[in-house]
Amino acid sequence: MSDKFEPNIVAFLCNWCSYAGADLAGTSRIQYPYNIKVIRVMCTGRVNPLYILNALQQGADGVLVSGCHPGDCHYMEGNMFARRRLGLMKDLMEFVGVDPRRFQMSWVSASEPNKWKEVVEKLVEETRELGPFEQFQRNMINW
Amino acid sequence: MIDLDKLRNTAAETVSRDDVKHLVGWKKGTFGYRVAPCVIENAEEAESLVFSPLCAANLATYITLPEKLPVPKGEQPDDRKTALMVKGCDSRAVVQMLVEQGIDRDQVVIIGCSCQGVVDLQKVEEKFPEPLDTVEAEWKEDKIVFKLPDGEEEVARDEVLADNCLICRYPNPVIADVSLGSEVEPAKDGEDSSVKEIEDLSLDDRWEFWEKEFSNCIRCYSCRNVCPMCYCDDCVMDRLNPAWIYRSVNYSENTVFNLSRAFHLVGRCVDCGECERVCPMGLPLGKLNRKLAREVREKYEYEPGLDPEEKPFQASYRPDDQEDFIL
Amino acid sequence: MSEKILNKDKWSDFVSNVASSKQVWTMTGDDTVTFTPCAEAEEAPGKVLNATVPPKNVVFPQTETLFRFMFGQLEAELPEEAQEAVVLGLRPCDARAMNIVDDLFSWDEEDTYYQDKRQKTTLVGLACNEPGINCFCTSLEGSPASTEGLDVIMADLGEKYYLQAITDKGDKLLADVSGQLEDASDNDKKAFQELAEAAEGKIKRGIDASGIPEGLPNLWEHELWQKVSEACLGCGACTYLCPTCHCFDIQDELEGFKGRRCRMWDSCMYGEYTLHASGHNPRPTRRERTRNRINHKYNYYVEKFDKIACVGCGRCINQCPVNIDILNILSKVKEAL
Amino acid sequence: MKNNGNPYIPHAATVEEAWNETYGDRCIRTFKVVFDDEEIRESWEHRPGQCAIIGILGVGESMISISSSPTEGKFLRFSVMRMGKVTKALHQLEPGDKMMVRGPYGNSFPVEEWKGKNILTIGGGIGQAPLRPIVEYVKANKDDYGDLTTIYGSRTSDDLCFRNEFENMMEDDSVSCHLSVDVEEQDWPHFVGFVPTLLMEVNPSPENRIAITCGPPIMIKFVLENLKKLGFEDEQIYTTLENRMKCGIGKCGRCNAGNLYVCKDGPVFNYATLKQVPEAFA
Repeated sequence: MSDKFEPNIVAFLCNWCSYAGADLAGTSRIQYPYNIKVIRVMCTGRVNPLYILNALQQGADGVLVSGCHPGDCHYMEGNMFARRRLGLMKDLMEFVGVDPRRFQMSWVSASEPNKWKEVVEKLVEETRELGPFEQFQRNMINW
Repeated sequence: MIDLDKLRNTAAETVSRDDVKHLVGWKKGTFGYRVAPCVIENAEEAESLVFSPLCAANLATYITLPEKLPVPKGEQPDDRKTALMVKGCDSRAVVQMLVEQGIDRDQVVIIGCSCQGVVDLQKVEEKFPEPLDTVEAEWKEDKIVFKLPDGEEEVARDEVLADNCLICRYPNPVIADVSLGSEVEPAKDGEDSSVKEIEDLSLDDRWEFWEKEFSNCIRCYSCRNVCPMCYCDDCVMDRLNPAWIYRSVNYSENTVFNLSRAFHLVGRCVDCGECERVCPMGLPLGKLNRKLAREVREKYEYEPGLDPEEKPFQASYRPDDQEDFIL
Repeated sequence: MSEKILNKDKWSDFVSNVASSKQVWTMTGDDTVTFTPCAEAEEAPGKVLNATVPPKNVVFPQTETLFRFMFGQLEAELPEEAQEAVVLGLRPCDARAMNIVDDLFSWDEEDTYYQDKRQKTTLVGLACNEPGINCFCTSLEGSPASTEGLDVIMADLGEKYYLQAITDKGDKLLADVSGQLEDASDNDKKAFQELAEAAEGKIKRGIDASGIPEGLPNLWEHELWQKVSEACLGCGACTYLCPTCHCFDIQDELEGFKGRRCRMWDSCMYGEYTLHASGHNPRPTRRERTRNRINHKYNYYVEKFDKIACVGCGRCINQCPVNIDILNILSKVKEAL
Repeated sequence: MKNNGNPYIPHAATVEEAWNETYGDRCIRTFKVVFDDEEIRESWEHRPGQCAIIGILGVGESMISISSSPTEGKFLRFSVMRMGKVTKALHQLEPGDKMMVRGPYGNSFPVEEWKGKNILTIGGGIGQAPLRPIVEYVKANKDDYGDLTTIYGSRTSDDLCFRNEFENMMEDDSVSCHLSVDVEEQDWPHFVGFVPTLLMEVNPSPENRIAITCGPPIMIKFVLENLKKLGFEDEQIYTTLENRMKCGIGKCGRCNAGNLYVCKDGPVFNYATLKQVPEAFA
């Protein structure tokens, strides 16, 4: 095992686009880092900012929310709400002192496995550079 | 300035209407600078109502606070209206509740009082230690007069006003069935400089500042229970199955509680300053809300609680919303 | 019992001397003052009337691990034993409160966590020379210089402290740090007593609590409860900051496969406190909860332990966001008796 | 692991048998549980009416009345209705799984005092679980007590608990057993109607008889009225209170109904004491 820090990244992927894109990346044998742990949601509009905080609390070093490009949303406007809501979540976390690269958002459609590979590699690289997340993780509380 | 008799008569008339159940107003507290929210049911009790720079409580929370008990069989639910007195920021809270259909318009009778800013008790206590007997206070142009036991004291408004009142943009009620008091012009500079100070800190210094504050939090939930915008029946923070946050009190759970609560107020908080006033541990919660409110104002040109027909902020979007952070 | 004098300039090495063998808790923080463990304390206590959070969190922490376990296994691993602690500068009312709460935690079955910490904690109290505007300890058999529950009582005589040991634990503590202490003279003791009487005279608020414990049960359906509780927000401030409030909740927490069962403060003013899993709630509104809070302190506790579970520290009056004043409630109760 | 005086440490116990009494969303499942630790199994004794706190480490614990009488053997029986987080987890336990048990807590039915008296139990729905130990105890010590009458009802016949035990109690003539369902059902041979009306049907004489009732609050309200109509004195009527309980040893302060601590002074209460406490029936 390489002694480099292997970050732990939780990704909320929208079922119709990004999850399909990631799946296509898999079926077309595109190699991308394994640090990413995918949670399938029906739409990025469904992702509650509490999930992001909870993921970081339980050991994630980075969180990604990826969904359909504007206009492609299966539910018409789910990604639009997500864009507005999670954009402000990023500002709030930055205001409190959490590095903005810890939580990223991306548009990856079902036919963009390469973009998915780039996004994941960029994310893993940045999180590896940031090191483990040690600001409000549960396992740092001494019981 | 609002003269008290006009206020009391309006209140007495409103509460004696047969379609009004009770009226929520402010009355003299039991000691020192305190003013307590009170619920009056008949005209005589209206005599005890006051309106002064000490009336900091946002009474909009009392529309949704009373628990709705199951109606015994055969009885009709009492759906008479709730009348309440609102300052500028309180009225915006009522409007925001209407925007979100948390309440409906014919459920409330609103008496608007234009407000020249309420005082921050800590700032006042530094100047004049709180006496035991109740103190009356009044606005006088740009000064506030305190009738202390050993004589009257005048002090400049800006020295004792609460932080959010110093930058108040809407001192006059935006919605009211009856409005009292003359027009008050809003503060010149509507931005909170302390938010800027925190933003200029480095990332680690910011976290160090907030970690210390969040570690002080004892999770008594005063901020949530006082907030007019927090009117959910069962709050996600109290859930056990799944327990999004645990009940144990440490800086990890406190951080997620305070961040989530701040986030639940994005595009909803009317900056009435109550959460900061009631926190027994003195957490600067208003800074979180004002930072987000400024982002919403600048990036999305949206201000909550101004027009009841407006769509809620988090339930609407614009095609050209900002998306530079998206890969 | 030994009576000593400690000059204020020797305060910090008195603290570090005590801290060498025991964990020292003193009042720290500038705008919100709480009791926290600290190795050394620069300035002497007494500039702040009382801590926002009472020193009950020394012996009954807000969150306390009962035991740890691995998820899916049955072994319960107990937390480490508490260490010897000294609380420096707490007020006599908070010490009386601990005395009152001790009875409950040793009622019938010992609460081993509380007793372990309680026996290992020495309380060094600082008599109040300037009581607050909402203090009413004298109406409940307390006083600004009461020694009940304390091991050592300190009095601020201007540029020096007069220390008087009350229990053997206190005597032993003073013996351990006799380096900085000199023997107290008689006029020191007299000065202490004068200060005590003077402070007692400065208490302005109060209530004649006689007749309240017996009279409360027949005020059950009285409309005063609705009147006093209609402004209540149902938050936990008054109970978390009350030195005699002891209610707690037990929850399990998991972090990966590591788990722990812990208890944390709870408040009878919350709706979920008595909510049954079926949705039924015997105390559905804030009226019942306020009535229960007052009845618990002034009636139920008196019936079970013959002590009013209130020491008149005034925190619930000072910290209530909507100015619900327990003395106002009690005076209404007295009128309605 | 002995708990060396620490009252909060639960003991491991294995589920020997587990079966569903009723099905549906608020189903009731009964567990027969035996302590793993030899010494605890021997040293454990509980009296009918007491409760225990059962739970699963990592999920939580809740106070459930022990529904087996000490005379039945070295095991404990619990009937749990599926309501919240802990009971949902308990309902997934199969024979061989483990649960954590601590107790026994609370007072018990005053069986000594009732010697020589006739016993009448009136249960509704899950309310029969706390009454089952006293029924089994009286059946085991038949000669110490007078006659035993059990009245039990539920909404429908599928909500009936301990169906087989009631069946063979029907045949056993030393017990006069009466069952009821609220609504008419085809091939239901017994009484149809609410438990309080069945009580008036059975019309037990208050002569030297103790009545114990447990069930939903609405049923208890009418049962108490009917018992008064039948001439029962307050001292003759007992019931168990089911408030939310956490510690079980009178420290956490949440189970009080008025000045009574349900986990220490109860859960079994005499109606005479309960009458003075208005919050008891809140």
